[in-house]
Amino acid sequence: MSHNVENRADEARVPLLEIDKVTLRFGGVVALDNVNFTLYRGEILGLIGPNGAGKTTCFNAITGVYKPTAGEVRFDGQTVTGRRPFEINNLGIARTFQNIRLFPEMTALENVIVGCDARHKTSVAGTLFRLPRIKPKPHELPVVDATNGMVRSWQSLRLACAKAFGISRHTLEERAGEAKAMELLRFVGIADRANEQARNLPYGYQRRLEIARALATEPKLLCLDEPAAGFNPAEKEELNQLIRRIRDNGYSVLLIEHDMRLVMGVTDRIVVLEFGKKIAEGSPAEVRENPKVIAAYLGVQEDAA
Amino acid sequence: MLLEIKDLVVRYGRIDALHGISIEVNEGEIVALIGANGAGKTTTMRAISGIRPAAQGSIQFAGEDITKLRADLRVRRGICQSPEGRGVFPGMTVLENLDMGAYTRKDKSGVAADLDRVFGLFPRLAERRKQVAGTMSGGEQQMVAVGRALMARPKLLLLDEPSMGLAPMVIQQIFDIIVEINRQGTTVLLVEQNAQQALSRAHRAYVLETGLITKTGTGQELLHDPSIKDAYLGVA
Amino acid sequence: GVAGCQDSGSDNNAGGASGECAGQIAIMGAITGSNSGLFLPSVQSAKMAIEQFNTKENCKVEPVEFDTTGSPTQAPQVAEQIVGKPAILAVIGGGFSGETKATMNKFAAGNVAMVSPSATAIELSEAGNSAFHRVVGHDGVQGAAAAGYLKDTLQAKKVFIVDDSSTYGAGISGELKKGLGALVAGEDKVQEKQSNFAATVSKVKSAGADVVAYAGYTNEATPFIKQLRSAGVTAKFVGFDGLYDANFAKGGAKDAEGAIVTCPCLPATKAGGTFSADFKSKYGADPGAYGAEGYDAAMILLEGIKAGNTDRAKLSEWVDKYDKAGVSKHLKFDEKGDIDRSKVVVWAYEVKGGKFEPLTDIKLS
Amino acid sequence: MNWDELIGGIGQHTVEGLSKGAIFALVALGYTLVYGVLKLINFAHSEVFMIGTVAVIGAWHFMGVTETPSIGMAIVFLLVGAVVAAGASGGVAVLVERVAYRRLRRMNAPPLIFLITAIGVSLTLMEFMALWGAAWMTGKSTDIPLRMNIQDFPRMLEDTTIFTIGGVVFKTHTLLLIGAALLMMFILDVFINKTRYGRGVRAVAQNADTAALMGVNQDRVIMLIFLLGGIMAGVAALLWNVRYGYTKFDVGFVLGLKAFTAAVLGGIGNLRGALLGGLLLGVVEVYASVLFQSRWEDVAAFVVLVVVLMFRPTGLLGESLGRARA
Amino acid sequence: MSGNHTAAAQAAKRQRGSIGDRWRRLPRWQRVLGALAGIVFLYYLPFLGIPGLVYLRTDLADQGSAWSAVLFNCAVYVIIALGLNVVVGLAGLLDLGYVGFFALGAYSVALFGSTNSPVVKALQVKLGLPQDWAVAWALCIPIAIVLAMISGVILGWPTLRLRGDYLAIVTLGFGEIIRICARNLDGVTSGAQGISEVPGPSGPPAAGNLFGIIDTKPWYWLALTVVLFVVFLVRRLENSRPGRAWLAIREDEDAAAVMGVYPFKFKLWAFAIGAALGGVAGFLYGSKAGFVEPSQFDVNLSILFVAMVVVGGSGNMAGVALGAVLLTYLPERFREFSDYRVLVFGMAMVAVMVLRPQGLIPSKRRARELHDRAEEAKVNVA
Ligand SMILES: Nc1ncnc2c1ncn2[C@@H]1O[C@H](COP(=O)(O)OP(=O)(O)OP(=O)(O)O)[C@@H](O)[C@H]1O
Ligand SMILES: Nc1ncnc2c1ncn2[C@@H]1O[C@H](COP(=O)(O)OP(=O)(O)OP(=O)(O)O)[C@@H](O)[C@H]1O
Ligand SMILES: CC(C)C[C@H](N)C(=O)O
Ligand SMILES: [Mg+2]
Ligand SMILES: [Mg+2]
Repeated sequence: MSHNVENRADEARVPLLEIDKVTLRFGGVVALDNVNFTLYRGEILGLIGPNGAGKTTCFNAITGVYKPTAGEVRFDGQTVTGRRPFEINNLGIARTFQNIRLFPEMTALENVIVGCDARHKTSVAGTLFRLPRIKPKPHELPVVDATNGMVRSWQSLRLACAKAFGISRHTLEERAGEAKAMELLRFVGIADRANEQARNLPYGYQRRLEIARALATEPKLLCLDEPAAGFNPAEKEELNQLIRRIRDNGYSVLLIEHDMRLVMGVTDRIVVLEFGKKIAEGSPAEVRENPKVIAAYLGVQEDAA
Repeated sequence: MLLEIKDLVVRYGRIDALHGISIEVNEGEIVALIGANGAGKTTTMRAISGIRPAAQGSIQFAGEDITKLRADLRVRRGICQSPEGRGVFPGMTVLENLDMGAYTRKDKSGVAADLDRVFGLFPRLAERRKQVAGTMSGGEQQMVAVGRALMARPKLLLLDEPSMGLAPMVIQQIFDIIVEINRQGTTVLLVEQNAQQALSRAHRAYVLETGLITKTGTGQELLHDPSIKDAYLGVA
Repeated sequence: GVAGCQDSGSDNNAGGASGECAGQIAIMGAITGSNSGLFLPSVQSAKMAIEQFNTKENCKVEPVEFDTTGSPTQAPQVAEQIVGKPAILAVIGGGFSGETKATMNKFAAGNVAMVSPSATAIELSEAGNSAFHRVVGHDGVQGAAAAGYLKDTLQAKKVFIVDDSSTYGAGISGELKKGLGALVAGEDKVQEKQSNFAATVSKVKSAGADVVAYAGYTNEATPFIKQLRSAGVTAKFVGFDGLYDANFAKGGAKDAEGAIVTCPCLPATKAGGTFSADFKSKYGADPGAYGAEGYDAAMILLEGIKAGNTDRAKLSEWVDKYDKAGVSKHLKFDEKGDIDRSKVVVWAYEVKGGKFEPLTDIKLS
Repeated sequence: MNWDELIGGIGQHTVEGLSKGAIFALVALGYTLVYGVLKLINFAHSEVFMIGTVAVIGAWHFMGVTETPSIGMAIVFLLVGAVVAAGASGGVAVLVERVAYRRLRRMNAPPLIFLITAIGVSLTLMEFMALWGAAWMTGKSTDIPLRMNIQDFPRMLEDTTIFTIGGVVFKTHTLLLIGAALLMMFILDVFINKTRYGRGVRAVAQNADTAALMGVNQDRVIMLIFLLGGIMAGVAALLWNVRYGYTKFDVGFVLGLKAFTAAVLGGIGNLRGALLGGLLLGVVEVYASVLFQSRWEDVAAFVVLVVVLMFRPTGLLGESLGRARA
Repeated sequence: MSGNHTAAAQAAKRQRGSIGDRWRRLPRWQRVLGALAGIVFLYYLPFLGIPGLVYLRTDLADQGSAWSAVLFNCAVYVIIALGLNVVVGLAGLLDLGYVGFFALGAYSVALFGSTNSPVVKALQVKLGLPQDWAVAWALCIPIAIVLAMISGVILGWPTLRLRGDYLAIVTLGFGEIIRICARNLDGVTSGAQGISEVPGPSGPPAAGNLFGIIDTKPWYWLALTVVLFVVFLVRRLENSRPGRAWLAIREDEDAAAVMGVYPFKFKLWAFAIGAALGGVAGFLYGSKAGFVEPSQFDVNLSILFVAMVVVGGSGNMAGVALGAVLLTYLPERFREFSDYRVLVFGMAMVAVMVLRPQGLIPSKRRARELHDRAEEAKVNVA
């Protein structure tokens, strides 16, 4: 992974995502009511609350699926509100979905390459006419290694062409994208089924594939919407590890999750919503003890006890 | 015996998702089916309710062979499923969704009573009865799905991960409801990732691993089985 | 034929050794399609002419029918087919103006003479096309004649003109307008395949017209007249040769009763020779629109072939120079391919009892 | 542009437009029903309508309808016509589903495949009617060129003025057309929205698998919607004959396009939308042909469609089926 | 349903591999040689006289159509199908108004290239040019492409936000609007009368032209060359960033947008490329026909175009090309059925779709898609 963060503590108080008095109404339903919170760089922030509290809506407001009725979302100093989803992605926010939304007919690898494409530049015209040409770096040149004479001379010809005219950006990006996608699949641990169609993967693999695809867009912030739904405890533990690794690679994470063991175990701070309003915010320990949160959400914890 | 599955094989294309499993569910029981992602739990449920054909093996329900029976006719025999991923009717209101659960029922007064019961269980649904189900939150949709299955008053209720996406408090509630309706006479076959909860409520349970039943026993037995503990309950 | 196995190249001579009275004549037009009722009489007459001629003169001329369904869209392809067949020496057709216009150039380039029994649009002969000839008068004559008839005989005060935007319809409505001048109370342009004329009907009503003139073909005219009548419009309905079609007279049920239709074509009984009787005995009915003209078109070509003009170029020349009386009129083409204006006939017909009754010859000098 | 004419006769033009749109609306209902459930543009629906129009004429022919019958007889003829047309159209619609769509449905084929199949069915039906069907149904010989208008039958109802409000004349045909469209729409709406069967239909439309899990028989529901769509088309066919007095093997084609446009305009899948879209389209077309020339009416119709969709991307009333959310 | 049976059969089939698979497994040089041989054969086709294959010719019967003219038509429709395939097959946008672009292409060469066109006449008067002046044929090519692309963008701009079938009907309307305007704007297009004297590469139609009327072989070769060039270009789009973006949009537009794909931009590109190819095809068609007239461009043709793409196998170039060729060629070859042609055509369309819904030569992906969907849909039948 390319991001490299030496000292998280220094960065910890730099705000990355600011939700500023965001309100979102659907007709009579107030899904978000004047919500404020901040996510700091390098942090894993949990977003919890009862069903229908407005968590997913909050994600939708951040990623441009819905436009807030009032208030503003800022990311990295820039206003996000009003931008379209792909622009927001370009700013550096990626997400996964509560109901998995992969490209079901594409292979796992292709799904991730689509993510990589977000950072690529070849346009349609560039693809058609293979322009612009770029002087390749040595490792990007075609290799000549076959023993068969005819094949060999063919390859030499290609090498000569590449040296003389350069290689199209299209080709370079294609190669880079594929390599990076493969690496990401390995990172989330599903490289063994890279060439299988997304739809045929088991649920858990699909969830991880969604994460890989989101990471491929090189976000600064990764938003995960109930990534552990449908996982058994052992799998949740793996996910816990994965999220930590993601953070250690320099991403910030915003996590919606109903599994308290996971949330309490992995997040740095937690924001609690109820009926669209923020009712609490603080470290996991603080939130766990907060009577309002217990009343509204946690109830009497059986397994946490 | 209410439900008897023998050597069931189900395929997706060339891939066998189930390699010949046998499951029995007795009248009045809660039976849990647990297993890792992709083990074939959902596939089993779909085969029982008839939206996935059985390639081999047989399914008997209340003494009748239903292996080749159409899905909607199985509902009429008394099997109702709350599907994985909720499957609400997105354009219908909450109320209409619940009514759909009672599609095959003729007893109007009974339906009305059951509707009140569901609204009692999930007050959020009562508040939002006129909201279009597709715009409900994930957890709210899950409530709709479970509520709808309850509306059918089936002999055999199939629940595929009913707790998915629900807040901790509501999960407690769901399991209480399961026990409660079981007590009222409904047989339940339950698929759950929340193995702890499921096993502690179930009379019996099966463990499914990559398309095969690898263990079976009472809920309590499995709950304390060390290998199960490792694989499915997580180290507390 | 086996000849086709080789490339259908540009040699025009494969049609049979010159001198022998044989060859193929194409008949191109709406053999099927909604308006085929307008063209079929010509086809039948032409085929009859060829048959008679073959027995009488011991020739082996063969008619080959090519169907355009009357659509200018399909016609160019059909024309290519014809031009690509060396055995075909000339064409009878096209039946309608639109398809004729769409194909003229191809025939000219292939040096295939066209003798149309019925394509009447003025512009066809104005285009300076060498292939095109017609044995009827053009719409300039018909339009003027119709205008005269409206003014003088029908004493029209307010004429509402509707056309179907086709080459033919737009052309003749323009001529009529010219002829009527201030008598035009309003106009509307409809389109082919239209079935609902509510708006046109209400325009006619509010214009208070006493005559409605429709320039177009049967297919749209019948629903139009029905809707006019059922909306209570009693104005006289006048159409042109595009409605001189049995399907209009009888299809309009009672609604078409009393409608006037003009046509630069003869009533069957007025045709020369034994044509009319022959037709009746062969097909069991009077020849309809342009029957006599179809016969004439065929005869011009047949006589040319008999005279030894068995290639396209020679037959073309023959047609250009032709000068002889036919069953419909005296046939001689000017350099544009038109019949001499003085020889042209225009008749008015009235629908009576589901049939056309000839009224008078209305051509003005 | 002829504003005076338009403004001057606005009431009358509106009534004309409504009666023109009534037929669009009835046919549009068939598109919308099938689309709503199967996400399929049933292009063959226009031919279902066409066959209805021929069937009416056939029925009248065999009943030996006389020229301008008495009002009592006319009503009998109309009712019989309605039954025959509804039967023929409904039957053909169901047949089409059986023969052409069912196998594809079982394979869960994507909509585009259905579309092409539908076009094939449409061509087949049209040609069949042109070659033999129409002749057979109306007792004619196949020798006459059947690609022409079939119109030699008596006018069933005189179009007389029934009443006049503020200078706007309401005539028999107008009232019959608009009334019938509203009535059929009302019945259908109640059926779909208020009855148990209707709920089954909507359930299949939104989630076929889950519907089966609730005990809905999908095949029967689909047959039902084709049948209902066909019946609506049959009624439209009868009205068409009363109003326009002719038919032809391809009357369905243009009308079908218009009706489909109407369905989309109102929000496809939405029954009330189909009615609204149909009526609106009729009115727009009449206004446009008064304002410009009749030959511009289609352009006006499509321009209105584009403008409406730009502001309301799912039609005037929206689709009745909400999409699942993120 | 005998899942057992089919699964086994399917597995066996995959083992052997389809012709396409075997082709792909060949060494590269063999594939290059094979392709070259194929291309040479295509250029040779107008002379086709090989025993056995001769029966492919359409000019054997009396009313048969000129063979090279049919070949030319096939080539033009292949261009159309390739263009529409970008829109429908790759980007998944149902365009029922494709004939509009075809018409624009044809009208560009007619309006600017023909001395008969009102536009040229007006220009002559305005600029004081001689009576026989018109825009050169070669210059009309860029005009056609640019006009078509612009109109593609104009059509796409307001409407590409629409989903699926809404787009279908709007594009259908667009096609109709183009046709009706061409017919009604008498002063610009000479309306229903059409425009004659449309030029070809060697000038307006006349007897001695190389690109003439009787010998249409050069026309075919020209069109074939364009086809090959188009194939070369479009192939580059398939497995590339735009190709993936289109596929992603097709599958889940919202998710694609959140992943950084700008759906609107890519859809617009698909439209523009499709439009340009439609324009080129129309251009060729118009110049060969020598006469352009509005009713040549009605809705039926749009529908036929879509049928070509789907019947052949949407998403796969070989498939759509085959679809285009068959749908153009068969009706010509079987002219002797005259009256029953359309009937047979319609029934064949239904039969092909019902029996082989993935198309004749489906793209691998589409075939798999359908297979999966079919699997999913399998339900026990009592
Ligand atoms: N489009 C909409 N129209 C109407 N109401 C909506 C819409 N979208 C969301 N809502 C309502 O807004 C509230 C918040 O929904 P949201 O999906 O954000 O909840 P959530 O916190 O993610 O819940 P869960 O944990 O169940 O996923 C819910 O009550 C929901 O019904
Ligand atoms: N539509 C499909 N096509 C192909 N393979 C499928 C399909 N659906 C499921 N499978 C495969 O079948 C196997 C069993 O899947 P199933 O959904 O029954 O698992 P599960 O036990 O319910 O898992 P989860 O806990 O993730 O829901 C998996 O390997 C999965 O990849
Ligand atoms: C057969 C005729 C009615 C044809 C008509 N005169 C035309 O020019 O199109
Ligand atoms: Mg949520
Ligand atoms: Mg599952």
